[in-house]
Amino acid sequence: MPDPAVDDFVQLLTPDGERVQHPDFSFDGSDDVVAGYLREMILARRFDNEATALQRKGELGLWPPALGQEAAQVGSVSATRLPDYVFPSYREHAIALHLGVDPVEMLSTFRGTAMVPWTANAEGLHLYSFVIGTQTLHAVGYAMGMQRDGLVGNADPAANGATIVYFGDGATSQGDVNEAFIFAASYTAPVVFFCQNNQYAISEPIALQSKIPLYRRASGFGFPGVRVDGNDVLAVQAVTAWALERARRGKGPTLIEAYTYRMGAHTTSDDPTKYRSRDETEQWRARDPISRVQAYLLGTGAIDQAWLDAVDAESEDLAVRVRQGAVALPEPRLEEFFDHTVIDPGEVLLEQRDDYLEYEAGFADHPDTDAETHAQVQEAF
Amino acid sequence: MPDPAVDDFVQLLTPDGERVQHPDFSFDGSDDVVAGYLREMILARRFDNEATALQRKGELGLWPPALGQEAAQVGSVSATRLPDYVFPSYREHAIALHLGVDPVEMLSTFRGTAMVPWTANAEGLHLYSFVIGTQTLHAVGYAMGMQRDGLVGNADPAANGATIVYFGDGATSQGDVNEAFIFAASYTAPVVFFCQNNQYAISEPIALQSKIPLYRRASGFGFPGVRVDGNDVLAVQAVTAWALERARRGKGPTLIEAYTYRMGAHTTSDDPTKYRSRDETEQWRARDPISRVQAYLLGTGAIDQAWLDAVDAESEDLAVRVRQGAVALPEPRLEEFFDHTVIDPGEVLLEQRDDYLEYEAGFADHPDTDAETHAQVQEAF
Amino acid sequence: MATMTLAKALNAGLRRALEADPKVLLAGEDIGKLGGVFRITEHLQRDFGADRVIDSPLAESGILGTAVGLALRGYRPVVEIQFDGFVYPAFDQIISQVSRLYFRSHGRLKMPIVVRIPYGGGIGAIEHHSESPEAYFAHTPGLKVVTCSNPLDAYWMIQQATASNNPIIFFEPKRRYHEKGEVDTEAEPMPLFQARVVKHGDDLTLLTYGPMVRTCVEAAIAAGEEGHDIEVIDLRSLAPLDMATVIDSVTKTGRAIVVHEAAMTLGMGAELAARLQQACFYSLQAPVLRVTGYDIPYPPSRVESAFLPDLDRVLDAVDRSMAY
Amino acid sequence: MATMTLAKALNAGLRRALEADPKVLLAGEDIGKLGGVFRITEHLQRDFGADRVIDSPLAESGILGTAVGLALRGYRPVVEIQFDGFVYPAFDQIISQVSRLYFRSHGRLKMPIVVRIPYGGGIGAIEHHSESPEAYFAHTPGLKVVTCSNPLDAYWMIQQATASNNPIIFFEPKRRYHEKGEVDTEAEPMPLFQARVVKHGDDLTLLTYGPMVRTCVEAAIAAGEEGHDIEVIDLRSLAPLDMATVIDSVTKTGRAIVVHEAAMTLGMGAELAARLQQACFYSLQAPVLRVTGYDIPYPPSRVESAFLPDLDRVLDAVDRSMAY
Ligand SMILES: Cc1ncc(C[n+]2csc(CCOP(=O)(O)OP(=O)(O)O)c2C)c(N)n1
Ligand SMILES: Cc1ncc(C[n+]2csc(CCOP(=O)(O)OP(=O)(O)O)c2C)c(N)n1
Ligand SMILES: [Mg+2]
Ligand SMILES: [Mg+2]
Repeated sequence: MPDPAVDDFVQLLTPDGERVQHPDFSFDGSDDVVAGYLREMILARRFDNEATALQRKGELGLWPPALGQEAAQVGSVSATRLPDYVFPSYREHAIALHLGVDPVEMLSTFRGTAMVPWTANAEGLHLYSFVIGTQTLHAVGYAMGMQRDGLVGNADPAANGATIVYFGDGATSQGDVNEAFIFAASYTAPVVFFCQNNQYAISEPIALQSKIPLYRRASGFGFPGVRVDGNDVLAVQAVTAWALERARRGKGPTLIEAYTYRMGAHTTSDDPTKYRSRDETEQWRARDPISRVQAYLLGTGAIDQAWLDAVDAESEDLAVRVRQGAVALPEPRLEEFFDHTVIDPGEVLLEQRDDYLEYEAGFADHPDTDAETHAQVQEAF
Repeated sequence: MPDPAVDDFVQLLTPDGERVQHPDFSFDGSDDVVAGYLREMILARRFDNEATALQRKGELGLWPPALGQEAAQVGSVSATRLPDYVFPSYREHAIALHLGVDPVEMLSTFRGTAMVPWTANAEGLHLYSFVIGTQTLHAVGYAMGMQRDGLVGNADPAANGATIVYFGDGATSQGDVNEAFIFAASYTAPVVFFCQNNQYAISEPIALQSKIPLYRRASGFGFPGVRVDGNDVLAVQAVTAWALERARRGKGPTLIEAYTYRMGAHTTSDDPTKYRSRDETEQWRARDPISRVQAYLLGTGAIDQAWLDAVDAESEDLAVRVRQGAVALPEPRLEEFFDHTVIDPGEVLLEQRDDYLEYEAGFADHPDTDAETHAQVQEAF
Repeated sequence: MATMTLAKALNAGLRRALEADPKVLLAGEDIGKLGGVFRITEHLQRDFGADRVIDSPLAESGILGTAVGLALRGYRPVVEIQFDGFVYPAFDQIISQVSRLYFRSHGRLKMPIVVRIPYGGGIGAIEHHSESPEAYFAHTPGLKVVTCSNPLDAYWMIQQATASNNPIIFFEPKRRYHEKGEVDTEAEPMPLFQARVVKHGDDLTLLTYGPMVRTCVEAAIAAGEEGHDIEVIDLRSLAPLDMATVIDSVTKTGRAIVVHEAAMTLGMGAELAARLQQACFYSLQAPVLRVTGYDIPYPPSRVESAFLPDLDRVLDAVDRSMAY
Repeated sequence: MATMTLAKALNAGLRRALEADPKVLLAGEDIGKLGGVFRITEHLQRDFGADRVIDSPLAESGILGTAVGLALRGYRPVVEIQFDGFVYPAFDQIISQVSRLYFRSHGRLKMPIVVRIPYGGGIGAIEHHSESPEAYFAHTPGLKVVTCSNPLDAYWMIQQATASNNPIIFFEPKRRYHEKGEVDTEAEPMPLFQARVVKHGDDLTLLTYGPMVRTCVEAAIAAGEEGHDIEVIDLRSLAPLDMATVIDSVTKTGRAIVVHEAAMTLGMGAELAARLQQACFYSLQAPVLRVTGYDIPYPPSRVESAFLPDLDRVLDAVDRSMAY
C-alpha cells in the first residue's frame, strides 16, 4: 500500500497473517488468546452489521458502525482489567460488548428508548459520549481520583489502575482533548489516550486536522506517543498493555494512535461516496483486521473450519437475539425523565410534572389534524 | 544561573552585554538600531512604572506591569511592518507604544473611562484581549484573510504580510490556543505565535502548565518552535524576523517562546511574595533586558552618558505627560455605550436608553442613604 | 416564483449571498465537499472554491475564533454549527468576542458574522441533536438572534443576515428543512428584525417562532373550528424583539400564549410574558401562558412527541386561556 | 457567634466542608499557594494538602471536565472560576456534561460538583470581571443555581452545596466579600433552596438576590421613610425558584419589583414576572417591574454606578409601582 504511514507504526501481524518482530513491543499471549480475540471481533462485526440493518429497517434512529475498527477496539480493551476504567466515545461497540454490556440494551440509546443506561451493568465502563472530545477530560479527572485513592505506583502491580479513553482523529482538534493532554501531563495522571485514527471525521480527511502523524502530538505535551497498526489486534494489545502498565506504575499518560479505517459510513445517515473513493476503501479492505488473524490462526492450526463454523453459529444467535430484542425494548414514558433531571426537584419542576401528568390523563379531547385542516394550513402558511 | 533552560535558547547578547554567535540566527542591524531599541525599552519601562504609580494613587483601577519583558516586546514588534497585524494580550505596553498608541489614551482602559478604543490610531494593532488565549484564534483568522487577500507568498517580499499574536505561558493551557495551533497548521496560515514565558500565570509557575519547554509544543502540531532568550532584544528581533518572514513567504506558523521573567507583580492587585522567593527575583534581575544593551552600547561607544541623559529626560517628559494626562482623561457617559452595543438597536434597547435618559434627567428626588438609614440597614440585614 | 424546501431555500440564499459579495465566506465542519450534513451548503464549495467555502477542523471555538479574525480583516463569515448541541464549545468566543468587539472598540470594529445553527427536535435524533439554545443568545447583549420558519423567510433572511454588519445567530428549524413553500426571489423582503402576523384573529394571540410556527398555525385553524379566532405571530427576530407588533396584537386580543420547544424557565416565553404583563397590563384578559419544552434535558426520541409542544398542547392552553 | 466578612465566612465554610468529608476537593486557578485572587481558599492548601486543594492549569473547560471525572470516581469537587467572565470556556462541560450526566445515566451517576463563581460588578474592575451570568445556568435543566448575600448564608450555603449530590452553580457576590455580619456556626441553617424574607412589609415586594439584597434593604428602609411598607425577599436559590415564598408575598402586597445586575432581557426578572403574572393574576395591583442592568455589555467602571441598579433606581420603581 503506498502509504508512508505504515512504515511508521508498530505491527506484529501483517495483513497476510504473518507474525513479525518489533524491537520495542511483542505479543506474548498464546494462540488460544488470539483465537479469543478473533471470536470477539467476529461477534462484534456481526452485531454491528445487524444494528446497521435494524437502522435500515427503521428500528433504530441512527447507528455509527465500528466496521473495520474491531482490532483497535478488541486489542486495546483486552489490555484492561479492573480497577482500570474505560471512557468510550460513541463507536466503541466492541469495547462495550467486551466489558459486558448487553447488546440489546446497547441499542436502546440508538433506538431512542433511553439515554445511556446500559453501562450500569458493565463494571469499569463509562457512558458513551456524543460531544466530540469531552470524555478525554473526564478520563483525566477519573485518573486523578485514582491517584488520590492510592491506585497508582504501588509495589503490587495488581493494586494499580489507570483509565483509557477513546476518541477519533477529528477529536484531536478539539480544545478539550488538548486540555486533557495538559492536565494529564501536569498531574502525571494514569491515563492512556487511545485515538482511533480511522482517517475521517465524517467527510473530513485526517489531513485537515493534522499535517503530521497524530501520535506526534503527544511529544509537544511531554509524554510519549506511539502509532500502532490499528488493524493488527496483537500490536494494539501489546502497545496498549505497555501504556496502561506505564500509567499504572505512575509514569503518566501515553497517546496511542491506532491507524485504522472506517470501512463503513460515519453513521447510517452518512453517504461516504460523496467524499472518498471506492478505490481507497478497496485498498483498506486488503488490510481487514479480522481476515489476517483468521489466516494466522488457520496457519498455525490453532483453529479450523469447525471452530469458525461454531463462531458463525454463535454470531447468528447473537444477530437473532439483537434483531428480536431491539424491537422489544421497553418503551419509555416521559414522566420518568422528570425524575432523573435533578435529585431533589424543586416545586417548579414538580409542578410541570404534575401538569404534564394531568394533561396526559385528560387527553384526547382534540381531534388530530385532518386532511382538510392540513390543506388550510398549507394555504395560510 | 542554575537553569538548564538557558542552554536551550537562542541568545545573541549575554547578560553582561557581550555579543555571541548562534549557528542559525544573527542580528544584522547597526548599533544605531540597537540604540533605538534601548531607547524604546527605557521609555516603556518608565511608562510602566508611572502607570503602576498612578494605580497606587488610585487613579487607575488596575495595572498589569510589563516590567522585565521589554526586550521580548520591543525586539519582536521591531520585526513587524505593515501589512503585518499584531494581536496583543493585555501586558504588551511596549508593543502598543511602538505601534503608535498614545500612552495616555492607553490608560483609559485601566482607569475605566473607556473600553479599548485607543488602538484606533495605531495601524496594524488589534485591541487588548483580557480573556486568556482568545486572541490567538483571531490572529489565525486574520492570517487566513491575508491569504485570501493575496498577501502571502508573493515574489515581492514587501507585498507580503503576516500576523503575530502575543500570549503568556499560562495561556498555552487554554483550548483556544491549541485550536489556534491546529487551524494555523491546517491552513498553513501566516501567523507567528509569540509566547512570553514570564514563568508565571499569576501565582502558578510554568511547571504546572507544562513539564517540558513550551516551544516544543509546536512540533506536535507540525510546525517549528524556537526558544529565545526573551531578555535579549537582539535575539528576539532576529528570531521573530525569521519567523515572520517564513510566514509571509507562505511557509506557515511558528511558535516562539521568549524565555523571560515577570519582574513585577501580575497586576497591581497581586502580591507575588505569596508565591515566589526574593532570591529568584534577584537572580532574574541580573538578566535585566535593559542593562545588557546599555552595557553593550556603552562598550562599543555607540552611546554615551549624554545619550542616556537625553533619554532619561525624554522619559521624564513622558512620565509627566502620562501623570497629568491620566487624571484628565475624559469621563464617559453611560449613554454612549447604548449606542455601541449593536449597530441598529431595536426598540427594546432604544426604550431602555430613553428610560435611562429620562430617569437621569428627573433624578435627585431621593436623598442619599444617610448614616441613620445605614444603621437601620445593618440591623435589618 | 419557485417552490422549494426550506433547506433548498437556504442553499439558494447562501449562493446569492456568495455571489453578491466576494467578502462572504462560509466555514464549518463538513460544509465543503459533503455540502453539510443537511446539505445546506451543497455544491457551494464546488462553485465558489475552497477558499470561500471552507471545511474547518473539528473545533467550534476555533471556527468562531477564526471567524472573528476574518471579520477583522474585512470578511463576512457565515459559519455553520453542525447541530444545536455543539454550539457550547464556541460559547466563549460568541459571548465574549463576537458579541462584544463592536462595543469594546467603541463602534470601530464590526463583526459581520452569521452563526447558522440547525435547531430543535422532532427528528428522532440522539442526544445533543434536538436542542433549542436560543435563550442563551437572546440574553446576551450585542447579539441579534433570528430564526426562519418557512422557505420564503429562509431564502431572504439568510441573505439579510449575511448583509448585516451585526453578529447574528441564525437558527434554522431543522425539522422543517424538507417542508416546501413558495419563494419569491424578486419581491422586496420584509425587514429582518420584524415579526410577521401569519394568521389574523381577534380572540387570542399565539406568539411563536421557528419550528413551532406551523404547529401554531395548525392549532389556530383547529381552534377556529371550535369557534376561537386565533392570531398567530411568527416572531422571526428573538433579539431584538419586535414588541410593537406583539403588543398591538395582544392589546387587541387580550390573550397571549407563547409557544416554543426550549425549556420554559427563562425561555423566550419568560421575556414575552414579562413585557406583555407590563405593556398590556390593562388589556390582558388572562395571564400570558407558555407552552414549551419541559425543564428537563431533551429526552430520548421515543418520548419527544410527548416532550414537544404540539397541536393538542397548544389547544389545551387556548382553552385554558379562553376560560379565564 | 462570630462576626466575619462574607469572604471569611466562605473560607470557614469550605474549611468545614473539607473537614467533614475527605472526598471534598477544591480545584481552580491560583486557589492553592495564593489562596485565590480573593483569598477565599486562603491557607486551605497549606492545611489540607495539594491533593485536596488543587492548583489547576489555566483552562476552565479542563477544570470542569476533570471535575466530572473526579465526581465519577466518588469525589466532591468544589471548583473556582476566577471571575464571572471566565466561566464561558467551561460552558460546554457545564451544559452538556455536568448538568446532564445524572439524566443521561437514568439517575445512576451523580455529579456532586460545586462551581463557585465570584460575580457582579461595583468593584471598579476592567471588562470580564463584573458580569452576572446566572440566567444562562438557571435556564439549563439539571443545574441548581444559588447565591448568598451575607456572611451567615455564605458560611452555610457553601457547606450545604458541597454536601448536595446535585451539581450546583454557586454565585458569590464579590462586591460584598468584605462586608461583615454575624455568623452562627452552630444553629441549624435554613434549607438551601429556600427564599428568605429579609424584611417584612405589606405594600410591595422587592425580589432580589446576591449583591442587590443589601441595596434593596436600603431602598426598603428609605421607602419606609416615604410611607411605603416594603417587603424584601432574598431568593437565595435561582434554580429551583422558591415560588411558594414569592407568591405568598406578592399575593399579600399585590406589587412586585425584581432587582438584579444582569441584563433585563431574559434575566431572572423575566421568569419571575412571567410566573407572577400567572400565579397572582387577580392580586397584582401593578405590573411586575424590573430594575436591572441594561441590555448592554458591562461598561467601563467609571460608569458602572449609572449602569447598576442602586437605591435610587429601586425607589424610582417603587414610586412607579405604587402609582399604578
Ligand atoms: C463538539 C461536537 N462537534 C460536532 C459534532 C458532530 N460530529 C459527530 S461525529 C463527528 C466526527 C468525529 O470524527 P472523529 O473524531 O474522527 O471520530 P469518528 O467518528 O471517525 O470515530 C462530528 C463532527 C459533535 N458530535 N460534537
Ligand atoms: C479565560 C480566562 N481565565 C482566567 C483569567 C484570569 N487571569 C488573568 S491573567 C491570568 C494569568 C495569565 O498568565 P499568562 O498567560 O502566563 O500571562 P501573564 O499574565 O503572565 O502575562 C489569569 C488566570 C482570564 N483572564 N481569562
Ligand atoms: Mg475519525
Ligand atoms: Mg505568564
